[in-house]
Amino acid sequence: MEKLNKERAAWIYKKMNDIRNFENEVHEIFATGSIPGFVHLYAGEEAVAVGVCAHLTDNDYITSTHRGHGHCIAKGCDLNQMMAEIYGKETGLCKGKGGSMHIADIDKGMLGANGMVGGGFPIAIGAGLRNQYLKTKDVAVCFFGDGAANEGTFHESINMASIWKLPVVFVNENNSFGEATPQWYASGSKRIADRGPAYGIPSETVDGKDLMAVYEAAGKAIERARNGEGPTLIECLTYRNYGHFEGDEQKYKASSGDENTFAKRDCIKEFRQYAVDKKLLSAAGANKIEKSSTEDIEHAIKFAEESEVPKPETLYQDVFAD
Amino acid sequence: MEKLNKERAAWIYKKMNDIRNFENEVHEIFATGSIPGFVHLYAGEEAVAVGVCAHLTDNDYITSTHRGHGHCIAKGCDLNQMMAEIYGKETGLCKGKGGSMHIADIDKGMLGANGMVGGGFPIAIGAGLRNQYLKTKDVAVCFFGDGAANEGTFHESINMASIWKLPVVFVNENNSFGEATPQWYASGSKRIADRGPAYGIPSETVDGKDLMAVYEAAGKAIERARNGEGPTLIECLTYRNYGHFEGDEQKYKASSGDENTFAKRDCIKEFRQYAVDKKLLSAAGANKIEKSSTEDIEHAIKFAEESEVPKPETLYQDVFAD
Amino acid sequence: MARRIAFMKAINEALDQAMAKDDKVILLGEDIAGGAKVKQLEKENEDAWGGVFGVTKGLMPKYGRKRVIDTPISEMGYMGAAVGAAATGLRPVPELMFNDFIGFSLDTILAQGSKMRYMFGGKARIPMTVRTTHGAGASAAAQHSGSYYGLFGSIPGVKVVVPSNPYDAKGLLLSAIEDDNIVVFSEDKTLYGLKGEVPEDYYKVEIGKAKIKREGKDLTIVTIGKMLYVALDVADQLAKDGIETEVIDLLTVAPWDQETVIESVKKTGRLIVIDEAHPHNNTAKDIAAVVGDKAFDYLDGPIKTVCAPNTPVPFATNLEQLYLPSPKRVLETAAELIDDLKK
Amino acid sequence: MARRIAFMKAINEALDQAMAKDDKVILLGEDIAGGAKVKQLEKENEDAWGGVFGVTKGLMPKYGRKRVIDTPISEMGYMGAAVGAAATGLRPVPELMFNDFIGFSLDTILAQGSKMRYMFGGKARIPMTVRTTHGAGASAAAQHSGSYYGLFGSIPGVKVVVPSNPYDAKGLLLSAIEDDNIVVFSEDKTLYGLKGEVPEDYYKVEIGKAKIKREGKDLTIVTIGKMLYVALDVADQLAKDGIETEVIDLLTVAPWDQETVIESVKKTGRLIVIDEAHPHNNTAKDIAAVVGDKAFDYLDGPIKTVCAPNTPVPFATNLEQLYLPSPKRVLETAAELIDDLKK
Ligand SMILES: Cc1ncc(C[n+]2csc(CCOP(=O)(O)OP(=O)(O)O)c2C)c(N)n1
Ligand SMILES: Cc1ncc(C[n+]2csc(CCOP(=O)(O)OP(=O)(O)O)c2C)c(N)n1
Ligand SMILES: [Mg+2]
Ligand SMILES: [Mg+2]
Repeated sequence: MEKLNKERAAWIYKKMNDIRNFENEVHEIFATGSIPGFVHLYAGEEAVAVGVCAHLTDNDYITSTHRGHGHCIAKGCDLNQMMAEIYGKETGLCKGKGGSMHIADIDKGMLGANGMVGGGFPIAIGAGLRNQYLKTKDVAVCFFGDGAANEGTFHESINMASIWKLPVVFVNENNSFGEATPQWYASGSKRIADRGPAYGIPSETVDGKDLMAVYEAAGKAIERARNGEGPTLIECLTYRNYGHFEGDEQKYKASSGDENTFAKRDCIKEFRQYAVDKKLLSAAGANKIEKSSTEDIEHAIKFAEESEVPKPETLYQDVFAD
Repeated sequence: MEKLNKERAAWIYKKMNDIRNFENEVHEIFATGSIPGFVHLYAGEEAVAVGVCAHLTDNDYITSTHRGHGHCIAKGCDLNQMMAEIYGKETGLCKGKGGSMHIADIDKGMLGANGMVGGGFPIAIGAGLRNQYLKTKDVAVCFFGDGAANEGTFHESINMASIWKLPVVFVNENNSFGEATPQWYASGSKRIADRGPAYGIPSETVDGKDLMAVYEAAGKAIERARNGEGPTLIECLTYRNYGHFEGDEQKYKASSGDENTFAKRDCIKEFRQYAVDKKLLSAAGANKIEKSSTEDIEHAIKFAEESEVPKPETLYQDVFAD
Repeated sequence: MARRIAFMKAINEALDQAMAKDDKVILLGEDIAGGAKVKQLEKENEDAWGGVFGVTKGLMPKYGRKRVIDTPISEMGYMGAAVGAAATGLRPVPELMFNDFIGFSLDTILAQGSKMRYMFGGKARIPMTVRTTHGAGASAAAQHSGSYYGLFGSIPGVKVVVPSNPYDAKGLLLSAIEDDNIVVFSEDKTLYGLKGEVPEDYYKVEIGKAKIKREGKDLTIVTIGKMLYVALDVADQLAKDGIETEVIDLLTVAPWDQETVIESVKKTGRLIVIDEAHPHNNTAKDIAAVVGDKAFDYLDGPIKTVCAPNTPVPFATNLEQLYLPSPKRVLETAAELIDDLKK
Repeated sequence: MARRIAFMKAINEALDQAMAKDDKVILLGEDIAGGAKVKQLEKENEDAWGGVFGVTKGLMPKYGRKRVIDTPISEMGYMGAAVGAAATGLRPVPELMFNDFIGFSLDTILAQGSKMRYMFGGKARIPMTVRTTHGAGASAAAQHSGSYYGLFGSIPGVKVVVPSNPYDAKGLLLSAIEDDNIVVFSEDKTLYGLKGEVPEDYYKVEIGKAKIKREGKDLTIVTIGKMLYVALDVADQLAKDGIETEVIDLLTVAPWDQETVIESVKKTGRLIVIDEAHPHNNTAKDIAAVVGDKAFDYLDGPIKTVCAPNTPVPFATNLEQLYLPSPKRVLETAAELIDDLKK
């Protein structure tokens, strides 16, 4: 695994800011009513998507979740098209027909946000199988929540990845809640990573607010996968800044104590500090990135707002490939 | 847990013989064409069903599998009605409408063989939930195969049993194969019991050819469950005497080596030896039991053969309860 | 009975009354209470959500977590547990948050719950009501907007009801919970805010009976769920041209009320069925086919269905509106029949 | 083309030829080879089973375990893996041993594979063929005898084919595998031994086209799968009374061939559809409804369907035979139409 260099650090910092800004803006816009449907924001969890995707190329695949904007951005999807998609515009990544929960870009190796909790597991297995069968060195990363870990697809898929030694990395985003249900209620194991041994695969729990912790764990796992050594399970402890979806009162979140202390941590600020300390970023460079990120998101909003809604005839298109 | 006494030992020996005789006869009759459909024989695995059910009353529930005759007999279902059911006769336990794969007797707490591999897990959870909710001391035992352990229902159900501390005992019958697929290929964990920790529940592997090993492990687990201490996972290593279903060539079975040595063990003979040694059974008593078992099965066959097929109008009955 | 309450409140009230009446009734589902084992909520005996739409709000505080059970995200697990609990004497009401999630739990209904009684020679009873939601119109996109009541209705041993208003919602839900069979109670999520008169007492609306919402002699329109409002709108418009439309709210999708529908068609000679489900192998087609068999001699024109197009549900609002059967499309369809009528 | 081979052999040959032609084609399923990691079999490069019915026998020895993949008993897992592999460029052919197991894996088709292309704005292709089995008549009882091709066919984005004979089985399977969409290829397990003429070369039968198996001017009977043989028997019997029956083998259940069916009904004026699926919301009803709309003016009598009764499939052989649509039941139905004809 490569050590983090300046270029990659800048890339990381930009992506983290893009996600945060994107989500904060969507949060605001949703409140105005311009964005329809269900929207699940990734703000607060940036270190996970970015720390993992920092190791991937367009040839690698990821499967995502209903909380998919962060994965999309980290995997390199176009911000303008993403925003337009969430607005339901014809210029959207999915021509406005998918929306927030189905945002996808197969060309970038992004196999889709997924409205079905646990829906991504088997798809990641399929991508891993393809990578192995075609003798590529590409990997498939499966992002999933703590709640998703209780779906049967988790079990079936990790077991298959194990017996076939597939190049799949399972990245759990344990943000303590599945909707309004705490992980400590819903899960028979204290940690999601406790489940790795049930499949004979390596697993570990890392601080998911710490970009470098995620980066290093993911780097090792992805290297193992590329080398044909099989799957890994990484549990990243994190927290979301907003509610489960927009409109959630979040009564289940603690307002003090350990949980709250953890909640208040800002993975972006922490990474900035680290990178500046380690001279991977200059303060000026970091500021510049922050500014360009703000501009990019503003532009994306403008792009989305100025775009047209899909033409009526598109309702009937793209059901079948011919 | 009660120590095994003479009365129980006689009960156990009778049930083991009943299962073996029942299955051996069904094997013969199937070859003649008198029994239609798919038939999966339990012969060879008697120690598991009997060792577990020796601790149960009619108020306890079990869920079973496609290989369900043994569980049925051990749980106290009527041999005549069972045989009639397998023949598809109106006197059958299910009036001839279920057959071998759906043999059931709710009055005896037998919630059905199940044609769906993994179909029994959630049903056992429901029975456990009911036992707990009604503040009974009753348990639910879920029998399942090594192959079934790879279904998502295994995962979802054991997790639920764990978080709710349900009085459910999961009894895995690891006979090394799911159809023609070895457990050592299909499972990412070496042992099924390795999966217990993933749910924070106690689990162990026992010699499933040894009635007493099963009896003791089950006794402990059932006691825990009755005391409100939650679920247990017991893996019983066993082997089936026949093929997956009738008609199977069994090319996947080893003809020598450890597997074959294990295959050749006879759990009934071993238990007889043990019981006679421990003076739980006399040789004469054992012989008498063997004889009465043979007679009972003969009688069951006669009963089944002499019974009528279901009346045509029953086709339309019992779809809905009113 | 002047009290008007919302559709979702009527459902909440039915659950409340069913639970008060029979302590065998338990609810299971994801976040139907919410916040299990969260300290501050435990202290206040509060539910965090009361369901993703708030339909079950307040029931946990009233009946406790032993009866209002938050489940892990394990649809096959808890739906199957409901089957098991029903088979052993409870009267569970599991909630499948969106009917689209049936892909994660179909076996519990298709192969287990619906078949047990038959396979077991009549010994089992499965008194279980699956509450679920269906319907497009909420911008919930392809995986959260489907209408699968017809799919459930195709399974022998399953009853399916789809209420269109608060009154019927409450009464049908109480009937469903008392029923000793699997009943799928499918709620249109876009109707939750709809208000209507609802008696405060415990009452039942019969499963299997359709209701004539408007009488007419020229044309029968049969509707499922909120399609009723499309039909009533169309009927108003047709009335201006002197066409008298009979509008039938199906209410029960399986087994649907052949008698009421066929009697109506015998009178009017013309039928349109509106169903927002995908267009093939759905309830509308089933009705059309049965009418084309049993009332053929009374028909004065082709049997029409107005359904969704054969596409997934699109996200963009304008496309989604186009996707749903609309008064415009029904009027166009009616025009084909009515031209004939005018001749 | 005098070579006659069994239905199952025709399927095996199609798989073999598809794999030989395109190395993106892989097979996945439970024991489609069998005996993975069993020493004595590895040594001999042998498959233990080649599928539970032996349909895929010999393919693993020929193409290896990388292409003929035995899976754990994890239907959601490997069916979803097939979707993922298809979306990323392979051409998987998963086998769902019995279509009844769809309860364990519906999401992969209902919400994932069938909707991806649409949800993703046209970017995805899902070239995947699900082989599965359906049908009563093998005493396999309620959980292994269902006919769910109509359920699959109700899902937008899914094509469904049901061959009735070896020739069409081979040609349709080759078409399905070349198709860039999800195609469910549903095999009647009771037909596996049926022999028929099958060319040795690679050929395709078009998806979406029905075949007229017998021409007639008095009555149209449309059939799905093995119901063809019921219809042909009935046609023979009716011929004795001078009734000329047109028999149409649907072959593709979704999208079914409206043109062929409607043209026939326009000629005969009478229709019976035979479908062994559960009676509600099935393909037979869909056909009846469409005909009742689009060919209404040509109909000389009610539109009839002959399906299974609304019950699970019973185990006892005598009941199972009664369950299946029979020539007797079809003749009785035909009699209703023909009385009319004779007038
Ligand atoms: C199959 C399925 N079940 C339930 C839901 C409803 N649902 C949407 S998100 C969610 C919680 C997911 O929790 P988690 O996996 O922890 O992800 P997070 O939201 O915390 O990122 C639930 C239950 C769904 N969309 N799909
Ligand atoms: C859901 C489902 N998948 C697959 C099958 C086909 N099948 C029947 S038995 C069986 C093997 C089960 O193996 P195991 O659980 O080890 O039980 P055993 O037969 O060894 O007792 C399979 C795959 C099925 N009946 N149901
Ligand atoms: Mg979470
Ligand atoms: Mg086994």
